[in-house]
Amino acid sequence: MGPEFVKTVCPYCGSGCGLILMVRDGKVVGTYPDRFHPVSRGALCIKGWTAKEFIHHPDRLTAPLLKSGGRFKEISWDEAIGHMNERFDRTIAQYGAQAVGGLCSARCTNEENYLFQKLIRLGFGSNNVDHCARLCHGPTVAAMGRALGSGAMTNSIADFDGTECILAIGSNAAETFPVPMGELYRARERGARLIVVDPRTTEMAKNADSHLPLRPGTDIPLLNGMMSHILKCGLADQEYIDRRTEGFDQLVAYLKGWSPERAAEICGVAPDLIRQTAEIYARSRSAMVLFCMGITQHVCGTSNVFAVCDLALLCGHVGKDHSGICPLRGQCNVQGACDMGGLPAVLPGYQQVADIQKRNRFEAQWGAALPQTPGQTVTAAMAANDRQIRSVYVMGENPVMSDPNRSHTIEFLKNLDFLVVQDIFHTDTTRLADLVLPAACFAEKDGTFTNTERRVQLLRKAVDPPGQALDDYTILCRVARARGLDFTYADPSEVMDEIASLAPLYGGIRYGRLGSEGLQWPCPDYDHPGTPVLHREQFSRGQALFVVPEYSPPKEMPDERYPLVLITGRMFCHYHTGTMTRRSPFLDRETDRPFVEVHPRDASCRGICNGDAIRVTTRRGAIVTAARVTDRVGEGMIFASFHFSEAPADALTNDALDPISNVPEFKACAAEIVREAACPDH
Amino acid sequence: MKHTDPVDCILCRCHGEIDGVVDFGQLQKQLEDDSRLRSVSVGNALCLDGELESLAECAGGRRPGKVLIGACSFLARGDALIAGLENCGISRDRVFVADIREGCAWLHADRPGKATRKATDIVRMGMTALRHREVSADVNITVQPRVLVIGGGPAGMAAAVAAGRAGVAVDLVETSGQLGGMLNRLSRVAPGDRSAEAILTPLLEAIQAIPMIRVHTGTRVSEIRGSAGDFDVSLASKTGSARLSAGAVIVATGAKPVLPNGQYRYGQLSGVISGMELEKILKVDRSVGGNTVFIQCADVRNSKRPYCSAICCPAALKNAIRLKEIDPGAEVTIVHRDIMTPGHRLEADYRRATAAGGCFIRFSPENPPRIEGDNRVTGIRVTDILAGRERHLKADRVVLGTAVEPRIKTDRDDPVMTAIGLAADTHGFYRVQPFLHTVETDAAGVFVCGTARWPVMVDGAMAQGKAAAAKAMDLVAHPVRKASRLIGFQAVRFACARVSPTTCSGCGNCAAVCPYNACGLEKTEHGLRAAVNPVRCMGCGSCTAACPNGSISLPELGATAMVRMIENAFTAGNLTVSNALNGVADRSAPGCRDRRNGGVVNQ
Amino acid sequence: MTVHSDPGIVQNRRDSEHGPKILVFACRWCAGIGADGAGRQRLPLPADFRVIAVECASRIDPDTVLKSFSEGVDGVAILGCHLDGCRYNRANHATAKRMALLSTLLESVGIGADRLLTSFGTAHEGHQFADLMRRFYERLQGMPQQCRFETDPQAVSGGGVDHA
Amino acid sequence: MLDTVRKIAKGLLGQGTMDGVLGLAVGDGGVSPRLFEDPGDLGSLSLASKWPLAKIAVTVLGQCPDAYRLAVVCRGCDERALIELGKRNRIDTRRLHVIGVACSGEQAERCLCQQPWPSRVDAGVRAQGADLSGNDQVRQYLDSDRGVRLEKWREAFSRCIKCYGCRNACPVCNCSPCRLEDGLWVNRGEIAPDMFSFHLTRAMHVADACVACGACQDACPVGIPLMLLQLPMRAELHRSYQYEAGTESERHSPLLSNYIDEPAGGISIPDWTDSLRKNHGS
Repeated sequence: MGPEFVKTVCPYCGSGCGLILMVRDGKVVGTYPDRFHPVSRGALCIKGWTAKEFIHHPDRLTAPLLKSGGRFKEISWDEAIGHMNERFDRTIAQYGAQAVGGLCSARCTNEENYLFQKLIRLGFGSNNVDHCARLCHGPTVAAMGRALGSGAMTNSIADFDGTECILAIGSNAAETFPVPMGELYRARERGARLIVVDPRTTEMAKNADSHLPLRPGTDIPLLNGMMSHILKCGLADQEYIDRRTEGFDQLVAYLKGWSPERAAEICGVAPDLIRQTAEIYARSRSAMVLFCMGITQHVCGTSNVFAVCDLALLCGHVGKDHSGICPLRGQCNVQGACDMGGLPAVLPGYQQVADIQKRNRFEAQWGAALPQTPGQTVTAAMAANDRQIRSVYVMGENPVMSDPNRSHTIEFLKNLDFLVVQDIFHTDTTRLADLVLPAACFAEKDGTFTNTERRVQLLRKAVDPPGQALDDYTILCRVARARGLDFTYADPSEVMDEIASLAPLYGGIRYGRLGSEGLQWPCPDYDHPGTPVLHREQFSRGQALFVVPEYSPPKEMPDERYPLVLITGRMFCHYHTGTMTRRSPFLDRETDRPFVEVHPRDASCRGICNGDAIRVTTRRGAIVTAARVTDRVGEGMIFASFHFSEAPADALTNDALDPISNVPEFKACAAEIVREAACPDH
Repeated sequence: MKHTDPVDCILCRCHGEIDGVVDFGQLQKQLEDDSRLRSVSVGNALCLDGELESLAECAGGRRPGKVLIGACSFLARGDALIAGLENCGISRDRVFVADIREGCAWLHADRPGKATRKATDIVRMGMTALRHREVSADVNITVQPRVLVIGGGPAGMAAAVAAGRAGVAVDLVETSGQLGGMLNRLSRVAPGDRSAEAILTPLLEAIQAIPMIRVHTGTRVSEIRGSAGDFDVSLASKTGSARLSAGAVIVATGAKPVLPNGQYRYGQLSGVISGMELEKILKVDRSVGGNTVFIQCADVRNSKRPYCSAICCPAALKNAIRLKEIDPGAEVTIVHRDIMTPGHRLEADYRRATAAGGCFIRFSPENPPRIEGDNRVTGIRVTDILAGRERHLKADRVVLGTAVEPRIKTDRDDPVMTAIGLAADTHGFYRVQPFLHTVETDAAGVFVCGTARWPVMVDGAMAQGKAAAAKAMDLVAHPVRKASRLIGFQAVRFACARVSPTTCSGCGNCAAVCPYNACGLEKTEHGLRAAVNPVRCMGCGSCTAACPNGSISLPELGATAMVRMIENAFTAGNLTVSNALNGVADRSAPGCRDRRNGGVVNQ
Repeated sequence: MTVHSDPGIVQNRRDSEHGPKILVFACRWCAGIGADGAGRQRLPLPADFRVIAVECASRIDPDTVLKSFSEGVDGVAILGCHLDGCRYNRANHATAKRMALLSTLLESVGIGADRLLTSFGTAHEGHQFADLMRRFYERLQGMPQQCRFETDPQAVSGGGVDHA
Repeated sequence: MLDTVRKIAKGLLGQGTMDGVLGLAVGDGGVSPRLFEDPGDLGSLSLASKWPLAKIAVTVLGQCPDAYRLAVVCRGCDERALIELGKRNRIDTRRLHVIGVACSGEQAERCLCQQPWPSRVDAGVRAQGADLSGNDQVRQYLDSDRGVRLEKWREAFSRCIKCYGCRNACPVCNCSPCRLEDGLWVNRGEIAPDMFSFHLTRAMHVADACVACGACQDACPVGIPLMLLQLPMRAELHRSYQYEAGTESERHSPLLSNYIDEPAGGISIPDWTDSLRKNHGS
């Protein structure tokens, strides 16, 4: 008769905080933090506390919708699945399996992402599977995979507390990774030094011991400057380098041409500040490097990550307690989606598609042949826009809002023969779809999320999805069975057993063992306790590799027509494309209007006051938004968040890609602002 | 009234008094830059008739907006300016007088630069207060044409007679069996030597003669509900209970004489009696002989009762004269700390007492007189300050001049009176409005007179009774009254609190803190919610301060108006607010409040 | 009697330097009359205080005082009637208690309780009000100033913006 | 200690005197609050370390039918919080039954709690209250001189990420809407909210209702010592009016009454009428 309490994981960022939902008569009526959770320890951020607000929102999709004559009409599930399979078969027949593509989601569970890529590879015979890691930590997977052997975070979040130095490059953790920020502050309370490298004076920069405000896109020169100084002063951990790394000589040769002075010219940070930072980092007994989109979302994103790895390896700060390289994953299960093989070139467990033995194991287990050649990445396909891909199955993604060069994305999706989108709300992408399938949100399904510190945690179903909506696991199984595939699982835990049998990293992970604290992969067998710190004795690839980071400036530098550098990113009370947070009344009330941060000098010479409406234009498009005059951004720089569809930042961003990982350059493009109208007088 | 209504600003030079210090050019420029003011005009002396009205006409000629006047203070001419505008059709709620003379020009004559900046800020704060001002709800009360008088002493009877003669129906309630109160227990009434009956009988006859007065003796007021204009009174007596309604309540419950227990061996020695016992003896037994010593200020004017009872000295003089008349040979002495005999008639009593042979000895409270005698009083020993030596007096009888104390000590002891919002002062006497409002109390429609208000002689009590009657008739005379005009000390009540039931969580803070019991909790469909009695509310704002989320507010000065005034307080002069103490993010929030650009603020 | 001030003489140090900013919440009955009286008696006072008139000191809640401090004010003065002379039947007692508690909080956080002046019944007349303001002004003079007047408006040419 | 509580709970549910018992339960997902309604599954009842249940009890009672009677496994601060909520008509204390559990000594030390036991202790033994003198956070944040204190507090508040966790976790803080989120008092859309209008305002709102349970400090992700904001004010309330939040259910907060009618026997009007004369220390 009274309410129940269900323990689950927060659906927003990669911290994976523990959440307790209070449920009464099939409705979530309360949210409480899980006091004994290993990461969140009884705390939540503003989004975590209000995670329940969008669950029962009236806008939820409740029935499959088929577009005919430009209008959606409700159809039954069988009709929808039948129609979907028929349209995909027609595309395969006409253009071959390679014409089918799929976008899985970093907000769906591991099991759902696994089944999705299995359906695309087995059901449609195409490797064109991708997801929004392509827009964020693609370079990390590529670079750290090659340098260290694994693209994941080397230590745990709790490891920050006790380290001596924290170097945060290109990360606004105070706003985008709020709860683990407490660990950093606890470390500082104990005397650790917090150094923040960020063009903007973010909250974290204000509370840091030293802040290096570099010009956008000039991370490699700065890191090279630091590394050259460390080598010159002989602060490198030579014993560690000899014992555990290779390729050190090419790096030394490359760094000869670099110095703090040269770095200062390019990145605009004072040379002695570079020297001081390098010394602090090298001299401290333990140090953690954490980075995020500021490093990866550049044309030289992969090289940026190589530079970070080289710096850490140079000083021996990898594979030890309180020392490691920590890419902060932005979404609740982007780590899991990558682990589950949601990438065109990789099968579950980062086993290469091109590797015949690995592929044979999967074919033996799945009982059918798999496509040999790696698929196309979503950004490359959209950039090419050569109609190679004809029909796309999108699960839980909103590329129109998240992918760069919005008009280009819309044109690509419009040219498709068939587009089916599976989501919990209508978004800009579902409006372009031919078929829309209603899915279930985090509180309406069982499954597992993997957070940024590789901890696989259990979600528990609290309430039923609204109307005829089904959770993605059930939808995928019904679509697959309709295609004659053997997707018979009693419940998601059996899917995890299959994953464990195929991916060695998840070898020992069973629902029974996840309990309250989850397990950190790699967990090779049943009684393995999980691995808090990677690369302790040996790197996954044996010896760590020094890779020379080639520096290439942002594709689009400021010029007289577009004199300002536009940076895009997130703010503390909204999440990605705003599908969930803008439908949570509390968060929408916190910030309900888009804004662009402008430096006072840039604003004054254009006669812009705080709050005025301004038009931001780039070579790709223009938006009208409100100006927030503040010195959080440096001069000659503006910052826009991309949560607001009424002023979509992705209409401005540059779709130039990083050559290796195809991640677009969100963090730097040239723009201009013009005063539109005075601030509304209220 | 919305905050987007246009605002016209009218500044007054006051013939150089203001613009001698404040630079009107700069002031006008700053105000004209502000987009929230429709027009800014300057007059020489707005209080001279015609000038303000003409300026208001041409400014408000288009759609009638609000008028912001930058001139002198409210107490100086501000009120007159508002009244002037009210005559030509602009209601009080649409006008705000910002004081830039007493509050700025005259205070800072030697700092013209800062005075100008301060004047700009004062006008701007006035503008935000005016923009965000709303109008409180006002209710009309149907007034019951009846007056209830509680207490049948001289004050109550005088009030009843005065009201009854004016044609108002009166209910006179007396707990004891008969009217007259203290008069029944006095032989003679000071000043002069009129007998108590001489005062009492005409009053009783007058009450008999007026049919409008209904007397209820032996009756107690058990409960009073409702508020000014419509009190619902329930009476209780031995014969049963009754209910009646009344438009106004006059409290004349008097006070009770103090029994000086523990003072001067009262209660141990026979012969040591209190003043009231002497009255009883004189009333009955004409032949009272023997030496008598009056000791004044018994158990009063000390830390427990730090006030003078004003009755004991005149009574002592009157009785001393009486004793001398009965037995001229007796020695009558008045031992006192001071003799309080204000006015010519009491002074005459004093002279008659000395003429009759009574002698006066002054003692200091540090060593009071000591009574001698084992079971019957024989004499007293007192150190006479004036003579500087101790004197020994023979006495057959010692009369203690005792004080009068209130019937109740604190509010909580008297639920009937607290329910209607009547409060007691620190000594327990009912509290009247300070400053010139002798008989009005904090509760609208409730008046107090006689010793219930403060110890007073009989003639004073009767005078206060008539005053209370006059005030009560003023309220009861109109069949319908506006709740906002019930307050004694203000022409119009400042505001009446307003509750927004959707945001109120029913915590009861406002009900607990309201000084007038005007705010209470009532059951609604979504639980307990606060509710305001629009008649009792005086607009002080205690409830708004106690309410944690501002569900109850004063519309005339709401939370938005207060915050906007604070924000506009120091805007002129290009203030940057990334301040040392606060030290947090500077004021570049997404809202439109940025004071960097020449102080243009948008609220 | 009109006061014609010769700009040359008067425009001295007192006019340009920026004293601590004080926000005064004056109850309209006692302190309001005191402030008005100070004006009538032309008592010279520093010009860095602003008066907000309220009906009774009981209208002021801690949120209002704290909002004043958050807007960069150096000192807040709450001037009400004598604790047993409040026109609204001892409404100012609740304010006296709340502000005593608030000053404890301000002291424990390090802002300093003497930044909050509560005076009940000591600002009835002009000279009392002026004396109180001067004493509060001196007390704040010795403490770090909350915020800075960046530049005088006259000095800033055109619409140029200063910056923190 | 655990089986005595289980026995009491079984008795209450068995005889039907209570419709539900709110306590902590050990499940496959670790410890979490649970509403036990049939005596059978009391096996999973647990007394893991402190989990403030008062705020959860309010929401549970709000969700249950009016006649629902709830027993709550209460530590000292839970019971005091429920009494304070009863005073503010948030909860009908007649429908509540307290199963008293005393906290251990080091739990009291962690929470800086002076009275780590409820009025009626059914299980556990009364431990000695924490002495604040030793605590170094108290020394830094409260006892150092004014400049150092200000620096420490301002640095702590500048870490705030405005998660509203302190307000959401506080049992006696449940206005809806709340003044901190209406955009008038606190700027919207920026973090590290302003110290005065957010943190000190919240502290003042609960000053006379705070039962020192430490839920706010535990819920703060960036570790701001919020308990130390309340301790000086609780001490002041105790010193001036002998008032302790959550101990006497009939006595309302002294801030709501005037000096004369103060329920604790009336206190004379303070002699200071002008705070400038009062000495505030350095």
